[in-house]
Amino acid sequence: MISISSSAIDPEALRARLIDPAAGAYCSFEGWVRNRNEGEDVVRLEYEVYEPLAISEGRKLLAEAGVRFPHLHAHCVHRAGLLEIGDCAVWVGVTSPHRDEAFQACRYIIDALKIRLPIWKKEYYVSGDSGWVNCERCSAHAHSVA
Amino acid sequence: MISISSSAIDPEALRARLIDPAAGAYCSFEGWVRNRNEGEDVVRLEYEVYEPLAISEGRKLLAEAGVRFPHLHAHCVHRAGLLEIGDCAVWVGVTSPHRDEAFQACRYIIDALKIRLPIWKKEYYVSGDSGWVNCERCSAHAHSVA
Amino acid sequence: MKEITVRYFAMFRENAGLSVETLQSDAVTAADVFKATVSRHGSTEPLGHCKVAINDVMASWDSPISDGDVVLLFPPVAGG
Amino acid sequence: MKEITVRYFAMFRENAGLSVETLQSDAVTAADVFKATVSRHGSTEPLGHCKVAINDVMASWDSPISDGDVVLLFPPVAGG
Repeated sequence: MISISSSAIDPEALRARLIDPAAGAYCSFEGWVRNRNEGEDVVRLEYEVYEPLAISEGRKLLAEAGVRFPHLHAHCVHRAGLLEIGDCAVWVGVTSPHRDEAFQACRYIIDALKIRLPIWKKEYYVSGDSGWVNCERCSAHAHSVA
Repeated sequence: MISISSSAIDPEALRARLIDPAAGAYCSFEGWVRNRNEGEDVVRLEYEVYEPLAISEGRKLLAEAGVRFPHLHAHCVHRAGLLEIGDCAVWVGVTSPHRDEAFQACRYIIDALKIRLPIWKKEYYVSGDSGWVNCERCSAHAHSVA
Repeated sequence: MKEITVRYFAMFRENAGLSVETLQSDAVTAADVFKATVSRHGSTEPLGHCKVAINDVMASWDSPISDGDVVLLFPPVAGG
Repeated sequence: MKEITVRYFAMFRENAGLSVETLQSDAVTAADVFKATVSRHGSTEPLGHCKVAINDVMASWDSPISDGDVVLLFPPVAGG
């Protein structure tokens, strides 16, 4: 399950949806809005999301993860709109019988999500400037929340 | 910070203690008590912990992780006593500026914790049998919660 | 000539000063739409860093453009 | 002879039927304490799978044993 949320992410509620007596391992990842990026003091972030394709690409990505990691259960949520320092921008949670698969799958999903979903991030700086952040693999100045 | 708990682990409260405006990445791992292990139906688990050394070895391990991953903040909690299916047996949470370090450090801590801390696990089966579970690296029948 | 609708996102939307436009085009492929946009609205992002979708389905730059298509031009993404 | 205290954990405790005993010992190293325990209480765990602590500090099997030491014998651990 993937969703785009314009309100705060609730990790505890999301974790509860993955509870499963056959799961021995739970791994979660969260991207938090940091107060600095590339040497600049950040005051807030804005995510622009093209939701129809973010959802369909996200579903595709989770289905691919399920093929690669056959015992996986996984959810993820990405924020849209204005975020403040400390806000959770993205949450990925997975369960699996064993921990190796849980770690690998969680990492696979966040890595793929960052480069495949039509989501754009604009940083607003203390200096008053702002700028769109380029994707990690696209730019020599590649950087991101996490 | 490492602790041994004889009551239920509260992941949300533990996560809250890691909140940090300089952290861009949060990764957590939980080991849950599964209803099956090595083909046997498990009804409950018991952890025996020698707390003085579990704490001192745990602190050493977290200090080593801090050297390996310089921007890391990490906590972990391990349960002692009787646990039921679905209970959280161990929780590890870390933050770091970037996700690569967060994933690696979280994995490093849970892997080291499982083989270094003086903690023993006894499984109770539907069949009425019970048995001590050997550590992952010690036995050809190596297995664990996660 | 075909009538196509082009949607711009993030920095493309800011560069163009608009989020959507409908125009007459002789574009054969999605890459042609991208190139026409660059010359009309200006952009320094290389095509290889960008993505395209046609009628809400991810497409490749050599995908053919048909009359009535809605072409979505995506600058480099940065989720997470 | 030294007087030492030996503490058993998990399967060692169950094998021995007791969790702690104080005994006279001619053990020179921690490994000697382990071997004496195996012959007294029985255990099939190879020494290489087990760990030892002396006076609440992790030790190696060749650590020397002194009069009054508390030796903790740890069967294979399995946290998590």
